[in-house]
Formats: sequence, structure tokens, C-alpha cells
Amino acid sequence: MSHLTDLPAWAAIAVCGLLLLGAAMTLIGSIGLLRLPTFYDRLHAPTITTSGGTILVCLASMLCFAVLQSRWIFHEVLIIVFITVTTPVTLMLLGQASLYRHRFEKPQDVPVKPGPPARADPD
Amino acid sequence: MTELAILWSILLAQVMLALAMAFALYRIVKGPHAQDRVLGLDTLYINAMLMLVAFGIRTANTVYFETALIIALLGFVSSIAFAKFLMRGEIIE
Amino acid sequence: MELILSAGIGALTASGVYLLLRPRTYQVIIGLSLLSYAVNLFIFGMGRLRVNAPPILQPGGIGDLAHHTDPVPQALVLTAIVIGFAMTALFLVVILASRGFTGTDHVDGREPRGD
Amino acid sequence: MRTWFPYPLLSTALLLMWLLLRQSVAPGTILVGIVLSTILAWVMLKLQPPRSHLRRLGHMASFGLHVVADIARSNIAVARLILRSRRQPVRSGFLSVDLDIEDENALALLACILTATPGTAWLEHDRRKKKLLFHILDMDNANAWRQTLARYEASLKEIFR
Amino acid sequence: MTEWLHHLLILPILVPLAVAAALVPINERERTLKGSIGFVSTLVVFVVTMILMRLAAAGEDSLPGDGVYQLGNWPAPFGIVLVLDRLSALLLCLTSGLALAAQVYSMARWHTAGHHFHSLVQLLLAGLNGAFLTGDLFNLFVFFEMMLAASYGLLLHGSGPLRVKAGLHYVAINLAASSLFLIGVSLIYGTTGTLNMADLATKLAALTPESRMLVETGAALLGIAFLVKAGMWPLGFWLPTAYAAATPPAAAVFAILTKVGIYIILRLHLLVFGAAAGASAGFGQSWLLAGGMATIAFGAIGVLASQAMGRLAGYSVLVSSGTLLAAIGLGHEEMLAGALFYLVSSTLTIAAFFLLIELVERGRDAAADVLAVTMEAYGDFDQDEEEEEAGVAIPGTMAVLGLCFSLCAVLMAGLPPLSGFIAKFALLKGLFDMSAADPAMAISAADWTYVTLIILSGLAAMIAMNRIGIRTFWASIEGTIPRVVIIEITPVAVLLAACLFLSFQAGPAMRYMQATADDLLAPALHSERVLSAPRAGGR
Amino acid sequence: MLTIFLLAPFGGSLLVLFFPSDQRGATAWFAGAIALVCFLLAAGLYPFVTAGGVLRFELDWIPELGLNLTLRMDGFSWLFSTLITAIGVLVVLYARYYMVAEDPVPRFFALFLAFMGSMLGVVLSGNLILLAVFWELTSIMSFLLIGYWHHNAHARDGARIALTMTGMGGLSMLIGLLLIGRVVGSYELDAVLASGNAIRNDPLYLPILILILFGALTKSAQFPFHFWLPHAMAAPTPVSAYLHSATMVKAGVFLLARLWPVMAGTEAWFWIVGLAGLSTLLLGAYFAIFQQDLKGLLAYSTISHLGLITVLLSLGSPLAAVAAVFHIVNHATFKASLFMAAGIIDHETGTRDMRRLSGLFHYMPITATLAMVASAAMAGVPLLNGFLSKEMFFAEAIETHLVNTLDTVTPYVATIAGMFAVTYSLRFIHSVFFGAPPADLPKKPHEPPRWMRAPIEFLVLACLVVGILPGRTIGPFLDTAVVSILGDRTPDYSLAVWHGWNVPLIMSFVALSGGVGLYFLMRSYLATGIEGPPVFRLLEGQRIFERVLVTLSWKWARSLEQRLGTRRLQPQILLLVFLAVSAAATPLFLRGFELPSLVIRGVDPAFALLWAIGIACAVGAAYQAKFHRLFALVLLGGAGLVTCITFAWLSAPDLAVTQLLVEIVTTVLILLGLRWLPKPVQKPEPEDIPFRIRFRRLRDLLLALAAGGGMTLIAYRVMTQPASGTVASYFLERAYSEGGGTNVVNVILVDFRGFDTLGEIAVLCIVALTVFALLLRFRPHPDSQDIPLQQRVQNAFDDDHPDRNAGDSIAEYLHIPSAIMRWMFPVTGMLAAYLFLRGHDLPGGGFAAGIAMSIGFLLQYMSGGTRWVEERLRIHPLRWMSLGLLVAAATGIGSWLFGHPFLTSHSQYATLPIIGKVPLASAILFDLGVFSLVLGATVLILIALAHQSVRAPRAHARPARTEREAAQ
Ligand code: NA
Ligand code: NA
Repeated sequence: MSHLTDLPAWAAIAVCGLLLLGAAMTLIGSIGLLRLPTFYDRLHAPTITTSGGTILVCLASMLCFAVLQSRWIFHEVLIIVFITVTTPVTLMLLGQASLYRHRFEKPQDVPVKPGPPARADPD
Repeated sequence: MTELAILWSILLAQVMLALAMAFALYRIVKGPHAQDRVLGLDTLYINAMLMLVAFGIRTANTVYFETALIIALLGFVSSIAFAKFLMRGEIIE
Repeated sequence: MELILSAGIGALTASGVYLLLRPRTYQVIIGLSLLSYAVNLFIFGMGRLRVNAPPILQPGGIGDLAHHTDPVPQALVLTAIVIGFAMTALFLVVILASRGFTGTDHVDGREPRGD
Repeated sequence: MRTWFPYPLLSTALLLMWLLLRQSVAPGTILVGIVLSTILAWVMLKLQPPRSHLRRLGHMASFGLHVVADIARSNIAVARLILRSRRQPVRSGFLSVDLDIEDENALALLACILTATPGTAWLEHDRRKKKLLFHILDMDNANAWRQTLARYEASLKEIFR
Repeated sequence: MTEWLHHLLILPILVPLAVAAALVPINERERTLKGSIGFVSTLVVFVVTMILMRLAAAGEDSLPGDGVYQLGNWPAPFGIVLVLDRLSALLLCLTSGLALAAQVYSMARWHTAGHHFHSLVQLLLAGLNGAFLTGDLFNLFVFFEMMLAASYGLLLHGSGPLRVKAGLHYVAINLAASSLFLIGVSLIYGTTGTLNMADLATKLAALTPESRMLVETGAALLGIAFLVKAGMWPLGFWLPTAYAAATPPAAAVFAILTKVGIYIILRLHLLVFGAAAGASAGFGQSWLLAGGMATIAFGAIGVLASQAMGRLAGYSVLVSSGTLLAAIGLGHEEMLAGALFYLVSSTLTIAAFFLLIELVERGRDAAADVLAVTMEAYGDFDQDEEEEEAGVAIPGTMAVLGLCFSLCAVLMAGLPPLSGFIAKFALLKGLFDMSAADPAMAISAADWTYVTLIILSGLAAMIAMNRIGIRTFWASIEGTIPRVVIIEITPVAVLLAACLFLSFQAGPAMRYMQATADDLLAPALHSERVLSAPRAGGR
Repeated sequence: MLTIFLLAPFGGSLLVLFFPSDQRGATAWFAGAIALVCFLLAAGLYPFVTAGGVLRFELDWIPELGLNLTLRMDGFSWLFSTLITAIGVLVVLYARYYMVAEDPVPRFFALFLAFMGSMLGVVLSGNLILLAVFWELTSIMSFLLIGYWHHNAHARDGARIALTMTGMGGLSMLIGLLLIGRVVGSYELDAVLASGNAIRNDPLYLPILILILFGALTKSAQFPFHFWLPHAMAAPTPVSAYLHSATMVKAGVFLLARLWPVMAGTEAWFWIVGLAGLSTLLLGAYFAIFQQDLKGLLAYSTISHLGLITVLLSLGSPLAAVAAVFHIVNHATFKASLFMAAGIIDHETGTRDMRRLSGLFHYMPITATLAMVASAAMAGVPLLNGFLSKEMFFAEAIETHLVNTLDTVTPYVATIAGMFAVTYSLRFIHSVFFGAPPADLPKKPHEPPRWMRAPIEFLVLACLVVGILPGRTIGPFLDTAVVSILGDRTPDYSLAVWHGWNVPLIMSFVALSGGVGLYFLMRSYLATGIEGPPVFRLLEGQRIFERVLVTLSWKWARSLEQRLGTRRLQPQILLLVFLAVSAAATPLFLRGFELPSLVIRGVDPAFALLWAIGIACAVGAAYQAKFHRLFALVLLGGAGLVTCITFAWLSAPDLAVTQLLVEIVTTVLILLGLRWLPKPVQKPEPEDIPFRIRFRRLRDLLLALAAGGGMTLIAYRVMTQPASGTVASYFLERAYSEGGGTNVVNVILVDFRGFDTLGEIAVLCIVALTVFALLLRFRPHPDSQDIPLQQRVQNAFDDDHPDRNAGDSIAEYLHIPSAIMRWMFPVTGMLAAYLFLRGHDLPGGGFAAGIAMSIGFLLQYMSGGTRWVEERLRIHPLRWMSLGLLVAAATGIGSWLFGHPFLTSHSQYATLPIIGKVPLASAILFDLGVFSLVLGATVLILIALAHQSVRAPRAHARPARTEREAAQ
């Protein structure tokens, strides 16, 4: 079902290794999401996936196709770049939204707004 | 032999990625905050994207790359829409 | 593969239908979306399932069903997705308008008596 | 030149993206890429994004390498933290630091870097007070993070000036 | 020359589509311009469909390209083909005629009630024409959706709580039905490997039992989807509410919407599940019969129970649907021509009635303040109150309205001598004649039930129209005379005149219907025509 | 000739409509002239119909259905035609004076002439269906005539009841006639009249008989369908005079006589017709005695006399038939004159109430005399025409026709009815013209105008002449009529005044003396002034009928409508799903569905896990959609993502791409909408949920499981079945060589089945327009008009701090993210361009590109807000849409130039300098149209929805501006 057997052994090992490592990092990231106790802690978990996991898996893919098609082209780079650029947006917005909600609901748990002191009960 | 090893390791990688997706789903279901669910969904998207890349390696076919690329570039749009909704109660002001 | 996918289609259908029968407009729109996933997958399945046989030919090549999956259901699903998207948008706006006029999100435009 | 290519860096990046996507460096592809990236840059002109003037591209490369190394290190660190978290709960917390960067693009880049680095999460930046609130997973490393941030700040100020 | 004539087949779809597209960016302030363009477009379509009907009447051989138009020059069953025969030509003509009337009517005031009215009418026209013309099941779905989407737009035209509530139900039910449509079509593709109706007809007899079972399942689901559109009891409760809530010109065009469902059922029933279908012949007939009869009964009850004319008209649509469905379900070939005649006559009548209702109700004094409330409820004219064209209170307005109303009543009740009567007479004659040649074949209980229902539904219409007519025209003499613009009453008059024409020219009309019925009863010829049509040019 | 005869009244009717309404005289003269012409024509046609002659005329109408305009005049129809036209002339003349100047007479005379024409049509029809046509026309016209004074509630009621009753009868008769047509094989009267035996021996005879009799008896106001007739009195008197004498009610007996040769003579006929006739004869006469209204009395007398005619026809003997025909004529003459007399009395005194009238002889002696003669004819006094036919009736009544009770009682009933007739006739005369002078009449009575009386004079003269010299006057005409019905069965009969002392004469004597006696016996009772007969007064047919009608057609109909239908959505969808499941299950069940053996082959654990997630998402979304909307939306996204991965996994990269993009837009769309929905209801405690709701949920759950299970079974069944030869091979073989692309899916979309795509983008266009139009009229509910809570809190925070400006919170929130999001715009554009250009060869295409680009716009809206974006970018979604649809259509039309059908694709490669080979498939142009439309439509939908936030809080301030903004 696949032409992966056409890979030379070194490449095959490298591809498999990178892929497994990437998958493992991703899994660890998700475990973090599963295990970490607070939202702000969990906010860190996906970054393992987006940095470690994505880079490793994409490297595996690049290597694989580069060897298979004998062309040194890495369009997976785009995935890495895009993920790196877009994830912060999500996380920043989510983190701030969470912060706002916490300040509104349980102000004692989170730091007040840097700058002027926030009212405990804004409404 | 190599063939078998390759297949097994890719399969293992895919199962790990699927498990990662399952954990993300757990976070979606468990919450407890809305932001946790959104974070879970975002992670689910990224895991799914990696799953696709892995699938591309497994089938040695590059046509699945576009989907992964689009997740990478545009997958965050729904997440930030959620985030903005949580923050402001509406997403376009 | 077939078993898993059919079970998935069944679950999506059942969830969608259940929501379709519920009284809140939001439930109905989520139900319609789920149902449209199920239907799209069903149409897709009618071309039989194949792994790694996308209907993309080698340049200059002539395809056949032995090496490629059936492209027709895929084309149908694409059309169905687009139409489904359009209809979701329309339905959404209709339920918003209904809410605006009636004040309730009940599908009948008024809260049920005695419930 | 400015009228044709209002954002040279953007145009270049877009062209590069185009070439990567098309997986080809044939003259035709390049030509189409140049046309497209030029058009898109013109459209971008209407959105009036903040402009930045980049200096010292050499410095940028070394900065990049540093960042990659940092990311790799924290990946491992955080992975370990997660895996042991059941036995030994993480000690996380908020950190507020002064951040004296004005350039929006530099700030955006910093945000990307910090977010891409596991263990830190950019939360809130106050433009007026020039303070950044971020969250770190391992409070034991708080000082290390402060130093890293200061280093990044300095580098970015070098580059965006 | 013939080459160019061939393209006539696609014009009924293409002209309104392109015109609609062109109308979209024109500013809404230029409503008259938009309306005029739309009118010209519909007129062109009407003329084209008239030509097509004339050609079809002369026989399929005289049609360009044998009446088959291969889109993209791909032959059936691979590509999508448009198939013109007497039946589709008839319905095309009817559709564009109705659209023309509705369009003229709307230009007096209703097109100001919201945006993009004329585009939506054009798109509805394109969708309807496509549904009547296409020979491909999935393409039928697409045109169905086009038609439905446009009908959603037209139903919601003018907005307001009543329309929106009705629209919500209408959309929800039709979306569910569309899912069934998709499931049915894909199931049929999955088992037979084809989407072309004519091709399907040839394949059905040779299917394995398993495949047959699955195809029948698909067909059953398709049937439900069409029956929802046709308003069969108990799937059509949405219809009276929705039709009554729509603006008059929209409702008038909607008169043909239910007929699309019936058209497809008729087509598939005779083409695919005809005698040549082997073990599947006559599939679902008893369901149609029972459902159709229940629909007549329910429609008649609703007609009696209606206080408002809009609902009455909506229920009349149901009666009309039920009559046709049950006629198909009875399976007497002799009734087919009568059924087609009935279809045309009842559609024209109901459309005219929908247009008339608003004119009549405008003048009702007692209802004036109620109307004001409904105006509020409908949200009419709350924003776009433009300079109203001077409503000329033509002398004898009430007389003209009364005359039109009486004609509608006579037509709807099936009283002589108008086409409503002729239609019912033709149906019943077909029913009684079916076994006259063979004395052993008695009139069955189902036949008697059908006859009774037809008669009773006519009676119900008579009683209800009588009641409402007396209340409106006789009891409230003090009511203000409604301000009716000539271009509002003209479409009504023209539609009714069409019924009169149909009554006096019933002979030629029946000949056409009979020829149509003969076509439909020869599905093998149809299939062969579709599948063996030559491709244009050397490709 | 016959056509002119028939067309004249209808044509005249149309012309009369155009007379000005104040020209009473001219209108009447014109109408009278028409009627006179008709009468003269009829008279002139007499030579053609003597001695069994028949005049025929045939014009094709619907030969396919055996329905032609066959007109046929024989002696009988000639007699009727003459009667109709002659009395028509007289009534017009009478009406000229009767109608007051204010009445809009053109309408009256138009209806009158049309009615006359319809009645002529009934008698002249040579085709049964044509007869039915005219029959119903008489019902409709009489309805309009009775309701002529529609401002009067009685007139409206009377008209309605008349129409309902006779209309019902007509419908029933139609079925009967259709059945005759089935038996005979033709509707032509000649053929039918020749097939008497076939009809009587057919198993369908009884249904035919019942159906036709129902029609005839209702029309002739026979018991128990008689009650509409008295109420028809609300009509202007000329109308009553016409309807009750020569027309309308006579149509029923006309039909009985017309079909007498083919239907009569059987036991069933005898019983049904006889029983109806006898009871009508007796009851009508009895009721007539007790009426207080002059016209009411005459109406019941009409009913009674029609009963008499019916009895005669029921007997089945030719002699009786002769008597029937004779009495039809006689009754017409005296009844018309009596009605006119009653009208004059009404006209001159202002009332028809016998309690108020008396002693009028003094004021109008001539009218009184005329009325007396006419009533004498009605009572059957010798030397008047009524006496003759009544004698014939008595003679037939004592004959034995069939041995049964009915036949035995006939003579007694006949005598008693005769007695009653004398009584009411006497009452009519005595109470109106004799006695003390009238006290408080609305008007002072005097003789009517000369010409108003003329018709009565003429008719009374006819009564006398016929009564004295029957053989010389009516004899030959009656003979002509009778021969045409009976043919060679025509019996010998004599029309002499004196037949010697025989039983009928004794019966007449008994009736006369008994009647007079009865009148004087009852005077005291009648003087009490109670309206209606004792006992029966309480049993008023009309009221019962009204009750039944209201109950059936209103109360029951309404409750049935509610029971059998619903206006709620949930039951409708429940039914839909239930029927769909049943419909799909039926073939499976009937054809023996067998589950294919479960073959677990190639199960991929990752795929299985993927779907475990998908299923969990779906079920979770179903569970949460009511109480946690956001949660459900997240889960919906999860299910969509799994669907997307599945498409990619199973060799459908195009689907994966499209599904993903649509998924994103849909999520954003629903989030945009969430703001306008009310707060979700609070989740109740489980024990608080009533049983009814639990039951409903369980029921819905079971149905949903059935639907889902069914889909699973069918899907599995088909997917495990080997594929049959599909059309797909054709596409795979030709996609590159003839379609010019390697991505077969895209080639199908833009070439093989490009027409689908054209339709699909049209759908998108329609929806966008609808959404846009609907949102322009969007009125947010007051609850959601305010800005959301979060924003209020944040705005308050900004306001409360002196060092912050309004809007700082959001600005800070988006500060860095928006910098990144802005740079994403050109990147998205590049992606769209890429997706678009590779579509024909690799996954992508116009649709995907369009959606991707619209997401680019969406991002800018999210980061900068509506105003910010629209100050910088001028987006014209409507133009994009229009352009897209036009380009796609124009590309299709382009192929006409090459002599090919619409949408034929032309692909070739052009070699350009530097760029090299470029594919120039017209399909790409088509795809460009798709791109443009999708971009425009998606952006329009999203922006229109987003604009509500801008517009809502200030909806009243500046609605126009935001509309304009949205329109751009
Ligand atoms: Na980070
Ligand atoms: Na008196």
C-alpha cells in the first residue's frame, strides 16, 4: 500500500524515528492538557505539540518525501511556520479571555490588571 | 523486515496521535471552563493535522498535505473566534 | 473500515435526528449540521472505501477504478457540502430573526404551555 | 521601488511561500509568484499595518539560533515536567516584567517566540505601563525566564530600530 | 440553424439565471428598472417555453436534438442531460406564465417590501425550470435546492414575525427532507452506478434481489422527500401556514412548487417503476393512493375550517396535491391525461386566487384595523415606505374583484362550465372508463372512495368559498373600496382568462394531455431517446 | 338555429352588463327583447319537432372525453323552451315595473338572462354532461339571483342554502350521469335513451338511480330536501315567479321526465320517487296552509305541486307521464301569475304578511280577480287548467301500478293533499282580499301600473282558455311533447273537460268541499297568527340543515383540522422521520434484508480511535446543545474535524479541504449568531422533569436510534457489496484526455457535471441574498439589544479609570494578536491563489479558494472590527457575486460559438515566453466564476451578520447608513 519500502534503510530509520518522537511529544503535550491542574498550566501543554511535535513530524515528512522524490523541497516548512505564527494568537486571546473571566468571577486567584487597580466588582 | 518495521512504527505513531486527540477530547468534555474546551479543540485541530502529516508519510502521497496546511494556517480562526466570544460576547464588533 | 464508518454515520445520524426533534432552535441547527455530516459521509461511502487511491491521475494518464476510488460520490459530496453550508447559514439567520421577533428560541415561536 | 514593493520583506516572504507551495523554481512559477505577491502587497497597503525597519540581519540569524535552542531545551524540560506532574505537582505562577519595546511587530515576534517556547505563556501587555504579564509553568525557573526575556528584549531592540 | 435552435432547451434555465446575476448589484432604489428587466426576462422565457411546447406538441421528432440537451457535450448516462418532452414543456410554460403574472403584480407594491425580490423570482424560475428539465437525479437535487432556496427567500420577503415563523418551519422541514433526498440518490448510485433517470429505468429490471431491495429503499426515501414538497398528509402541515404567510406574488409562484414534487413522482413512477421494472413495477403505489386520499380529506377539512382566505388557498393546494397523488396511486392509465389537465387548471386557479386574496382583503372595512395589525405583524413597509403609486380606484373595482372571486370559487369547487369542472370530469371519466371495456372489472372500493373524496372536496370548496365570498362581498357593503392598481388586477384576470381559455379550448388541451400521457406510458421510448442522443460536433 | 337560441340570452346577459345602472327602462326593454326573440325562435321551431321530429346541433368541445356541445330539441324540450322563454318575457315585463329605480338593474337583468340561458341549456342539452354543466349553471345563477339583495341577511342565507343544496345534488347527479356514460359507452342523449334496458339491468343501476334522483329531488325541492325553496323567497319577486314556475325547480322534474324512458318502471324507482313525491305532496300542502307570508304560502304550494308531478312520474305508467307533463305546464302558468300577484300586493302595500293584509279587493279589484282565478286553478277548480291535470292525477292515483302499500295509499293521500290545496288557496284569497279594510299598511294600496298587471292577465287568460278548451289549445303541443318522451308507448288520452261522473271527479269534489270546510274550521287557529304548522314548526328543515352544516363544515372541520394536523414543528419532524424510517424499512423488510457477515478486515486502530472520538463528539453535542451552547459548538467542531480526517484518510483530499474550510466558516457563523439568542434555559434537576417530557425524550431517542441504526445497516450493506459498473470509469478514462485535468473530482465539478456546480453556486447566491435581505429587516429582541455583558464590564472599567480611554480594554486585548492577524491577510490570499490554480490537477479549486479568501477577510473583521476594515477596504460582495455567476454562465455560453452545447469545455495549452506551457481550459474560467461568487456570498453572509452588532444598539439612530454599508 505504500512506497515507503523504496526508502533506503537510513532514511527509513530516520523518518520512523522522527515521526515516533514527534508523535510522542504530541502525546506528551496532550497528556499535559489532560493532567495539569489549572487552566493557565494547561495553556502551556499545546505548545509542546506546536513546537516539538510539529517540527519533528514535519521533519520526518520532509525527509521522507525528499528522499522518495529526490527533490530537496520542504513545503512542510510552511506548516511549521504557520503553526508557530498562529498558535500564539489563539493562546494569547484565550489566556486574556480567561484572565478577564477570572478577574470578573474570582478576582483573588489571578493578578490584577497591570496598571490601575481593578475594581473587585466591576458592575 | 524493514517494511514491517516501518509500517508498525508509523502505525504506532498514528495511534499515539489518535490518543493525543482523545486526550484533547477529554479536556473538551471535562472543561471545567469554556476556555478549557476551546483549548482542547485547538489542540484537537493540531493533533489532527499531525495525524494527516503522518498519514501522508504512511501512504507516501503528498496530496493530503493541503489539508494539513490549511489546518496550520486557518485552523486557529475558529479558536480565536471562540476566544473573542468569551472575552467580548461577540466576535466582530 | 466499513464497519467503523457505518457506525460513525449511524451515531451522527442518531444524534442529528434526536436534536432535530428538540424544541430549541439552537438544538435544531446543531442537529442539522450533524445530520449533514452523516449524509455527506453516507454519500461518500456509496463509492466504497479505498485508502490511498485518490482520484488524481498521473499527467497524461488514464485512470481506472482498480487504482482510483470512485470520484463521482466525491463530486456529489462537494456539492452537498456547499449547499449544506448555505442552508446552515440561512437557517441560522432565520432562527435569529425568529428570536428577534418572538423573543423566544422555541421552534414554534412561543414557549410551550404547561411545560 | 517603494511604490512597486511597499513591503519588500512581505513580498519576499510571499514569493517564498508561493515557491514552496508550488514546489518549483521554474521561471513561470517565479513570475506568477512575483505578480501575486506584488498584488497582495498592494492590497496590504490599504490595511496599513505597522511598518518596521529591520537592521542587522546577521544579528537576526544568531538570535534565531538562540531561540531554536531555547525552544528545544524547554520542550524537553516541560515534557519531563508533565510526565512527572502526577508525583510532583508543578509549581506555576504569573510573572510581570517590564518590557520596553514599542514596535508592534517586534512585540508580535516576541509573543510568538514566548508562546512557541513551552513553559511560558504570553498573557497581557500594557502598552502604556510597558509591562508584560506572562505565565510560567515552573516557578523555580522564574529568574531564568526573566533573564531570557531581557536577552530577547535587547536583541529585538537591536533588530527593530 | 437547427444547431442554434437546440440551445432553446437551456434558455429557460440560463436566461433567468444570468438576469438574476445581473440584477444583483443594481441599486435597490432602481426597483422599477429591476422589475422591468425581470419582466422582460420572464417574458422571454415564456415565449421560449411556448415555442418549446409548440415543438413538443408536434412530437419529439420535431424537437431539436430529439429534445435532449447534453450539457458539456457529454452523453447520457455520463453527463447531465436536459430532456424536453410534452410534460416538461407543459410545466415550463405553466411556470413561466405564473412567474410573469406574479412579477407584474409585484411591481405595484410588493417588490418594495424587501430587497432583491426580482433576483429571487428569476432564480426561483431558473430552479423550477431546471427541475422540470433535468434528466439526472443529482442535478435534480441541485435544482430542487435552488428552487427551495429561492422559495425561502421569497417566503421571507418582507420579513415580519408571521413570515419568519412560517419560514422557520418551512426551512427546517425542507432541510430534513433534502437530507432524505441526498440519501436516496446516493443509495441509488451506490447500487446501480448511475444517476441518469432514463439509464436507471433500463437497469432496474436486471438487478439482483439485494440491489433491488436497496434501490427500492433509496426510492422510498426519495419519495418521502418529494411528498414533503407535494404536501402529502401527514407531511404537509407546514404548507398552509407558509403559503398564507408569503407575500401574494410569492404565494402565487409557490402554487407550482408542490407540483414539482408531484411531477417528479409521476416521472419516476412511470419511467423507473413502470411495467418494465420487473419485480419493482408499481413500487409505492398503494402509499401514494392512501396518502393522496388522506391529503384530499385533510385538505378539504382544512378548506372548511379556514377563516382566512390565505389558509383556505393553502389548503386548496393540499386538495389539489392529494387529488393528483391519489390519481397516480390508483394506477389507471386512462386517468393520466385528466390528471395532467387538472394539474394545470388547479395551479392556475390557485395562483390567481393567491394574487386576488390580498386585493380583496385590502378593502374589507371591518378588517381594516386588523389588516393594520397584520401589516405590523408582517413588518411590511416599515422601512422602505416609498412613494406609493397612485392607487386608481377604478370604477366597479368591487365588481371586478367579485367577478374574479366568483370565477376562482367556481374553478376551485370544480363547478361547470370552467376548467375545474372539466378536469374533474376528465379524471372521473378516466376512472369509470378504465374497466368499461372489460365488464368483469368492477369499480373497486378505492375507486369509489376516490370519487367520493373528489366530490366532497369540491363541495367543501364550494361551501367555504361561498361562506367567505358572502362575508366579503355581500355582507360588508360598507367596506371601503380597495385601491387597486391596474397592474395588480391584470395578472389575476390573465390567469383566470387562461383558465377560461383552457375551458373553451379543452378539446385541443385534452389532446395535448392525452399525447403527454401516452409519452409517459411509453418509458422505453423515452429511455432510448435519452441514451442514444448523438453528441454535437466531433469531440 | 339552436345555437343562436342558446347564445342569445348569454350574449344579451353580457351586453346588459354594460348598460348604465340608472337606465331601468332601456335595460328592461333590451332584456325583454332578447327574451321575446328567444320565444319567437322557439315558436318558429315548432314545425321541426312535431310528430317525433328532433332538431340537432353539434359542435366539438372535448371530443376526447365524449363531451360536445350537442344541442337537441324534441317535443318535450320544445315545450319547456317555450314555457321558459314565454314566462321569461312576462317576468321581464313585470320586473320592469317591480324593480325600484335605485336598484342596479343591469346586474339583475344580466343574471336573469344568464339564468334563462342556463335553463334553456338544461332542456336543450343533447349530452348528459352538457346537461350537468347547464344544471350547475342554473344553480349558480339562481344563487346570484336569490342573493340579489345581498344587503339583506335573509337573501344571503337563502341564496347560500339554495346553492349548497342544489349544488350538492348536482354533483351527485354528475356521478350518476358519468356512470350512465360508463354503462352506455356514450353521454349522448340519443344513445342513452336507446339503452334503457342495458341501464336498468346493469348492476350499477341502483347507484345510478340514487345518485341521479338525489340531484333531481334536491333541485325540485322534494321532501326531505324541500327546505331551501321557501328561503329562496328572499329573492325579488320576479325571480321567485320565474324560479318557481317555469324554471329551476322544474329542472328536477324535467330530468325525471327526460330519463323516464330509461330509468322508470322498476320497483326501486317507484319506491324512491313515489315516496318522495307523496310525502312532498302532502307535507307541502299542509305546510302551505300555515304560512303567514304570501310568498311562503306559494312556495310551499310549489313544493306540493312538484310532489304531485313527481308522484305522477314515479308511477311508471305512460298515462301518468302525460299527466305529469301537462301539470308542469299548468303549474307554471298559475304559479307565475300568483307570484306576480303577490309581488304586486307587496309592491303596493309594503308587506306580504297575511296577518296585516285584508280587504284589498276594494283597492285593487282587477288584481284581486286575477289572483282569485289563478288560485282557483291552483286549487283545482273546474274549468281551469289546474283542474284538468289534477283530474288526470286522481285518475292515475287510483290505478294499481304495483301491488304494494305505497300504491294503495296514493289515492287517499292525493285526496287529502287536494283538500289542503283548496284550503291554502282559499286562505290566500280570503285573508288578503276580503275582510275588514287594512289597518296600518306601510303604503296606501292601489292598482299597479297597467303594464305591470299585463303579464298576470295574460297568464290567467291562459289558465282559463286551457281549462275550458284544452284540446284546441294545449292539446297538440302536449301531444308533441309526450310523443317525444314516450315514443311508441304513447297512450291514448283525452283532454276533455267532462269525463262523466267518475271516481276522480268525486275525489275532486271531496277535496273541494273538504278544503273549504277545513279552511273555516281552522280560521280561529290561523287567526292566532302563529307562523308555521303545528308540531312540524319545531322541526324546521332549514334550521336542522344549517345546524348540520355548521357542525360538519365548521365545528367538526375545525376540530378535525386541529386533530389531524398540527402547526407545531416538532410533531411534523417526528412524523417526517418516522415515515422516512418506515418507508426505508418497508422494502428491506419485504425483500428480506440480511445482515452481511461481519468481516473485520483492515481495521486500523488509529481510525477506530478517531471515530470513537467522532462518535463521542456527536453524542456529546446532542446531549449538550440545550444547556451549553458553546460546548455543543466545540463538540460539533470535533465531529466535523473527524469527518474531515476521514475524507482525507479514504482518498478524498478535495473533500477534506472543503469540509475543513466550511467547518471553520460555519463555526464562526454560528458564533456570530449566538449573541442574538436568548440565554439558554437552566438545566433542571433530574427529578424536576415531568414524566411527559421524559416520555417524549425517550420516544425521540428511540426514533433517532432507529434512524441511526438504519443508516448504519444500509451503509454497511452497500459498502461491503462489490461495486457494480458505474459511470465513474468513463470519467476516470477521459478526465485527462478530454477534460484536461488530472484531478478527476475537479474535472467532474467543472466539466462533466459542471451544471451541478452552476446550480450549486446559484444556491449560494440565493442564500446570501436572502440572508442579506432578511438581516436588513432584522429586529433584535430588546433583551439582546444591549451590548454584551463582557463589553459593558470592560467599558465600565475603562470609564472608571481616569488614565484609560474608552475602548482601551479591547484595544489592549487585540493589540499584539491583531498585528499578527493583519499579516495573515496576504498569506491567506496566497493560499487562495494556490488552491485555485491547482484545482484542475490537484485538490483545490474555485470553491476552496473562495472560502479561504473569505476567511482572510473574516480575520481582518475579527481583529479590526467592522468600521476599521470598512474604512480601509472597499468590499463589494454583491458585485463579486454577480460577476461570478455571470462569468460562470458566460463561460458556458462561450461554447455555443464553437457549435457545442452549453458548458462544453475547451482545453488547450498555450506556450508563453518565460512561463512556458499554460493550460487554458475554459473550465478554469468557469472556476474563476465559482471563486468570485463563493467569495462574495460568504463575505456577504458573514458581514451582514456582523453588521447587526454595529447597527443594533443604534438601530433607531442610523438605520440607513448601516444598510448602505452592508450593501457595499
Ligand atoms: Na509557550
Ligand atoms: Na289576512
